[in-house]
Amino acid sequence: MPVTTYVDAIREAMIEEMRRDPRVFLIGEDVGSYGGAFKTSAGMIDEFGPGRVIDTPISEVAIVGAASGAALMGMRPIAEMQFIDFITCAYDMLVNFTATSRYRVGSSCPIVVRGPAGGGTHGGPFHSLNPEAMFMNRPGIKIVAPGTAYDAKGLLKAAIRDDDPVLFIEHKFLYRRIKEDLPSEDYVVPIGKANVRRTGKDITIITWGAMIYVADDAAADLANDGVSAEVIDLRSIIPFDEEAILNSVAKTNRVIILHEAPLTGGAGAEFAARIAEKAFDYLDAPVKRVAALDVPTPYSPPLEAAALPDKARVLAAARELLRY
Amino acid sequence: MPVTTYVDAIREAMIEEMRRDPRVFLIGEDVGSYGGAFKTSAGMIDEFGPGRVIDTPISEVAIVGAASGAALMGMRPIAEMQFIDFITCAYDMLVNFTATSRYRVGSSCPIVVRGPAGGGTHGGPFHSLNPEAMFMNRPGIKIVAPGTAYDAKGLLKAAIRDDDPVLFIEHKFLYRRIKEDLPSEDYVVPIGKANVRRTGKDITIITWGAMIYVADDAAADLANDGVSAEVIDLRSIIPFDEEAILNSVAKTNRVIILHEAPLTGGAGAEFAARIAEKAFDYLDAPVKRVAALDVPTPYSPPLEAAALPDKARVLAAARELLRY
Amino acid sequence: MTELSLETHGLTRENLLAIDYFLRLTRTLEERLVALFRQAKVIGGLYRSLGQEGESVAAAYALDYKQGDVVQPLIRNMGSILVAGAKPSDIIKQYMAKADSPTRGRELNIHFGHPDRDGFIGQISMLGDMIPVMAGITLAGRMQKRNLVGMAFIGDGASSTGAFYEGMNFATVQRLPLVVILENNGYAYSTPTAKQSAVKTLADKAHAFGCASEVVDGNDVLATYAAAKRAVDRARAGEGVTLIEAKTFRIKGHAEHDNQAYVPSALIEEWSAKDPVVRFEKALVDAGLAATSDFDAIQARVRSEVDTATDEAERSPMPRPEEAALGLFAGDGYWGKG
Amino acid sequence: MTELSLETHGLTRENLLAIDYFLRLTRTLEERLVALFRQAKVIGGLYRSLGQEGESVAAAYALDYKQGDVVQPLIRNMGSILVAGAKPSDIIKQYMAKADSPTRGRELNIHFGHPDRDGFIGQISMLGDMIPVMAGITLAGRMQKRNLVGMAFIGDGASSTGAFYEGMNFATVQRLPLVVILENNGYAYSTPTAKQSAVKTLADKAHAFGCASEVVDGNDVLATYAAAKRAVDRARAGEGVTLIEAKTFRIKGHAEHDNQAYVPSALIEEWSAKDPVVRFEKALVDAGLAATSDFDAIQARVRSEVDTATDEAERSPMPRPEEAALGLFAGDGYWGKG
Ligand SMILES: Cc1ncc(C[n+]2csc(CCOP(=O)(O)OP(=O)(O)O)c2C)c(N)n1
Ligand SMILES: Cc1ncc(C[n+]2csc(CCOP(=O)(O)OP(=O)(O)O)c2C)c(N)n1
Ligand SMILES: [Mg+2]
Ligand SMILES: [Mg+2]
Repeated sequence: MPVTTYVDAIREAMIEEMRRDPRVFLIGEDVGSYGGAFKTSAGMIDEFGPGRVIDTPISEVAIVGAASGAALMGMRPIAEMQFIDFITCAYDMLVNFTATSRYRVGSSCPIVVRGPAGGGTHGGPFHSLNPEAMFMNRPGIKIVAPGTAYDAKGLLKAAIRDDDPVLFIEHKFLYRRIKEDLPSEDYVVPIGKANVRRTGKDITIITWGAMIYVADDAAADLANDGVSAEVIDLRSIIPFDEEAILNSVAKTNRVIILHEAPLTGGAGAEFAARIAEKAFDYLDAPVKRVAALDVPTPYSPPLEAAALPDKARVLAAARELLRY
Repeated sequence: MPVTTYVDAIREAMIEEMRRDPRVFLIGEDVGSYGGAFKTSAGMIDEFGPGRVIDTPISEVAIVGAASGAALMGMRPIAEMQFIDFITCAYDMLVNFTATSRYRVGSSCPIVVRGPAGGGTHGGPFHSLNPEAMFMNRPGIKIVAPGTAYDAKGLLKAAIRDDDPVLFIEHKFLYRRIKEDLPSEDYVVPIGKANVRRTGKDITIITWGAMIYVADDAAADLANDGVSAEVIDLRSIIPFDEEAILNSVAKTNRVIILHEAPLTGGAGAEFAARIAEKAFDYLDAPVKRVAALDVPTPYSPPLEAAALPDKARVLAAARELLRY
Repeated sequence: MTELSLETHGLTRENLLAIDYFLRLTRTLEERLVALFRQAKVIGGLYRSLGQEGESVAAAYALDYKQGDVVQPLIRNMGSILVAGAKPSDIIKQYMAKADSPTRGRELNIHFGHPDRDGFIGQISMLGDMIPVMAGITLAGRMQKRNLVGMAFIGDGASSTGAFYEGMNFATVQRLPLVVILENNGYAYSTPTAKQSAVKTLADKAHAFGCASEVVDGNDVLATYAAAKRAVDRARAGEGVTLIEAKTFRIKGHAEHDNQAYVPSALIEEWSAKDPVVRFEKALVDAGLAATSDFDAIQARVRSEVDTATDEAERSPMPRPEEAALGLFAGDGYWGKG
Repeated sequence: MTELSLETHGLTRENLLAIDYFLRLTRTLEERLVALFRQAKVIGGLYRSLGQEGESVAAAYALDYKQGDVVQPLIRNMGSILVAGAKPSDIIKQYMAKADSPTRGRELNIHFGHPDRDGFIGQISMLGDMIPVMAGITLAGRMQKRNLVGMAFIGDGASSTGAFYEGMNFATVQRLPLVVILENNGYAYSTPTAKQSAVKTLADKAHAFGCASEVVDGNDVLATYAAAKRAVDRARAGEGVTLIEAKTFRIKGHAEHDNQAYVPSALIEEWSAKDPVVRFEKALVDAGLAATSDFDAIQARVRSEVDTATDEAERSPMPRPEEAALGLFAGDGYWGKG
């Protein structure tokens, strides 16, 4: 089993799916001979040619729109955003056309939109976005956000094979920092299933994306204090694994939701609201969210670090809940 | 005191502000001699001329972008979306450029984006949007959603005078259905302040926009059953009146959040999450949300009615909480 | 106005009468919808194509639906999807929001159709968005080696959108088999074309992409057909995108509720005199290709078809409320497989 | 390549040496930033304008900042904001993300500047978006009767965006005083212009708007100045928008991390030989308008200014973490009043 980085896991998923299924193709800016701004598609044009690895003009509406049109015709397009921030430029197309196609007119529109997201790389306000919440209230698009190489590969395959549109959120901070032994055989990670990274009984930390490592670290610290924390990697945001969330809260009775996007209106609000409704009787303490400040991600490292959530804030929240 | 419709309240607010302040102008599609698709700006071009009531091409990015550029230069633009659904086409401009201008570079960018929102008029998937949640996780834009003619006028004036960008969500179902006696003198309704429409002690219904009338009706029915419901019209979504919410929950110990947008990822999730964190000790029952189904708004009246929340669902939720 | 050409561009008498049938079907069906609208049986708005039926029908007639060609109408191009095979009963059911309408009551008017199964695809309301989508449809056709051609309609107003621009640019640079009919009908809602764009001729927008272009009298059925056919042939031959500006006029307001007080009545009179159906039929008669009795027979057929369709639609039930929650994702099987 | 014109378009010797100063300042400052980047003192990416300094400086020199004119650079137009009055120390502080940089560490590189206070406005990353914003800035100028002119830079790649199109169309139909410099430097990241657009000449995009247009050799400083000046004069006279395509070349990769293996080295050699600074100075010398010693003096001044600016920037503190929460809305007063 070779050691695979998170970014290569994504590349391998695309390559294997394109080999398996002639309907799959990649479309985006600089994805061809350049192999993508992060080299996610390095070498793919050599194997599949410019007809299936399509370099486009700087036109996100055209990328998402053309992918959607092709999907209606039975293709399985993967549309790359050079940074996921630029999906805002095709927001209309994705939420209005693509996401509603099945519900409105019964037409399956299975595209995958993927691209580098997240902060911690001093990318500044326009290269650090965590986009999930922007799409949660516009029904019809699934949203996944893997934190491991294993999940990145398995979820991307699941997304490509899914009959509905999927927003695949890659965390660029993890691209080359995460390396794992991956199975050599084909596998998928089902969309909508959480992964319990660490079992515990005193408190639950629900998170996803790059924050799973912050949760791990916090859980390790808590363990040193004799507190047993459960860490749930949600992996899928829409649909999300409500059962896994509620089961864990029923067990630990205390819960922190941790995400990298700003607090207000973040995806964590939905999970907190579900818990407050459906696990009310199990709660021994308030539902806590740890998230970024309600600001665009600032560029300067001390500001960025202050804006994004970190272990210290998770620990502080945990201790508050445990004292409760 | 003349009786004023909700739509005329909006028109009057614009006219009075344009008389008061030469920096204020209106820009949008068909706002000029046609007076707007809903006649919201009827007659304004006659008073202010085409230099201050500007008809544009069908170009939402240009409308929001030009308004933003003018705002940076000290103007106070009001940008009309013919339907608020079309703000999705300028989503990038609004969340990336306009909303972040102050935080990123210290430049005040005070535009008002306004337009008809909401369902109940058989407008189908693209003319029924409740857009608030789409913007809540992208910091820098205030969001208001008046449900009365008084608030429509007072909040629009406050929005125009505000030094930051404001998304002003008008409910088109109310345009001509709501008529009120309005004060003849100038007034503003402060952004960020809720209005307690009805005081009660057994249960709180938090809502806004057209749903305030559904809440009123439900509260009246509950009163017949001897239940005293408090109805809070939030009016402002960002910033929102957390104090009013928490005070009410502290008093009633039971809370329903009612909104017209789909449930998942809706603005109600944020309010539920705040309550679950900050009013935990006061809650005698789960936090309930009543909202639209997680689907695009369907066109056919029976489907639309089933998708949108109504009094029956509010009452069912209330009774469930009261039995708790 | 030049006289209608008698050159029929390879169309047989049968073809010409078929075109006349679609023209009359369009007009009659719209008139029926107006009647239903006045009876409050049409839910939502009604948008007429009176005076523009010519270009909708003629352009769409240049496609080969057996070959898999796809037409994408806007609101005023009902005629084009009738040519592609849409059933009048389906259209009425859509307007009436019935349970057995193609979209089962979820979508309005002619927002329906699957490009592969039906040969046409309904628009979404966000103007301009269908151009990139049609680029993708034709891209898929090429990948699938189906040699199909796509035709998209777009209004003078909608041609101001960024989506139109991005889609045209992408399609042109990819040499996709796409024909775009830019309908210049003088107005976008209340906004005259001169406030929409400072170009003299909207066809000049083609220069921004480097695609082929043509200007045609959209009220001249045969000229419009010929221009569309040339463009379709070019597209099918791998020569890429053509932008055709069809000059026409919106005789009715933006929608039934709009009395179009902003349109000078002289303009309406001028263009009413150029009615494309009247002109087309006169040309056929003058050329000895058809007689009034042919049109009477067509009209009788059209009326009876529209009557039957109306009856069917009126009898259809409204959707059951329980269905509102279904069919968002594939998982619940609401739309069947695929 | 034609020889540089000796016609100086009304520029005095003083003006010409000022232009040379800005050219050398741009290049030297960028070289300093490369050094700081290698020392890991620049946070984030570094994007060079080597070989393109000519058009940035010359075009921006055609504006009148006292009149309130506003220039809007993209990443490769640092030269333009230096002309408008940006301080080298501010630029270095921006790159180093310092507390006393103009954006107090919130924004990167040349994303700063207030159109009214500074005469320039930094872009946001979403390409194309600044064109509608500049339309609004010039619209406000007109409303305020200030007779100011706006100048926006846009890349060949960015000219594929819908935002560019909507902004240009709106500005043209409104006859706004806007000059747009479309820098065709051969590539958008790795994508050559031919994959970006099928037009022969990007200036042809003007035909989609009906605005004036011109093509200029962007490596010819005086020709670029002249074209820009003509456009600025037209704009100031109320004659509306001009789109100027400046043909140039990106000598370095997209950013420091890009070795641009995709660019044929012959192209780099060809264009390196057309270095705009070398050509400009040679022309001045040939015309007897300046001597090498003038340039040496300018270079000495530039170096010392860049040294001083670097020292100042290096001494500046990083922002305090507590500030991250501040300044989103006016209410907290973080940015002072207004
Ligand atoms: C992006 C977008 N903005 C605004 C609208 C509202 N709208 C619907 S139709 C219309 C006018 C369309 O004019 P045109 O494209 O010329 O088509 P016509 O109605 O003349 O056939 C407008 C502004 C819309 N549908 N989409
Ligand atoms: C809307 C958008 N999409 C993608 C990007 C990512 N991106 C940054 S620079 C660049 C290439 C720009 O090329 P061009 O406009 O020609 O400018 P140049 O770099 O050549 O100066 C791309 C694709 C972006 N910034 N904005
Ligand atoms: Mg029109
Ligand atoms: Mg370039």
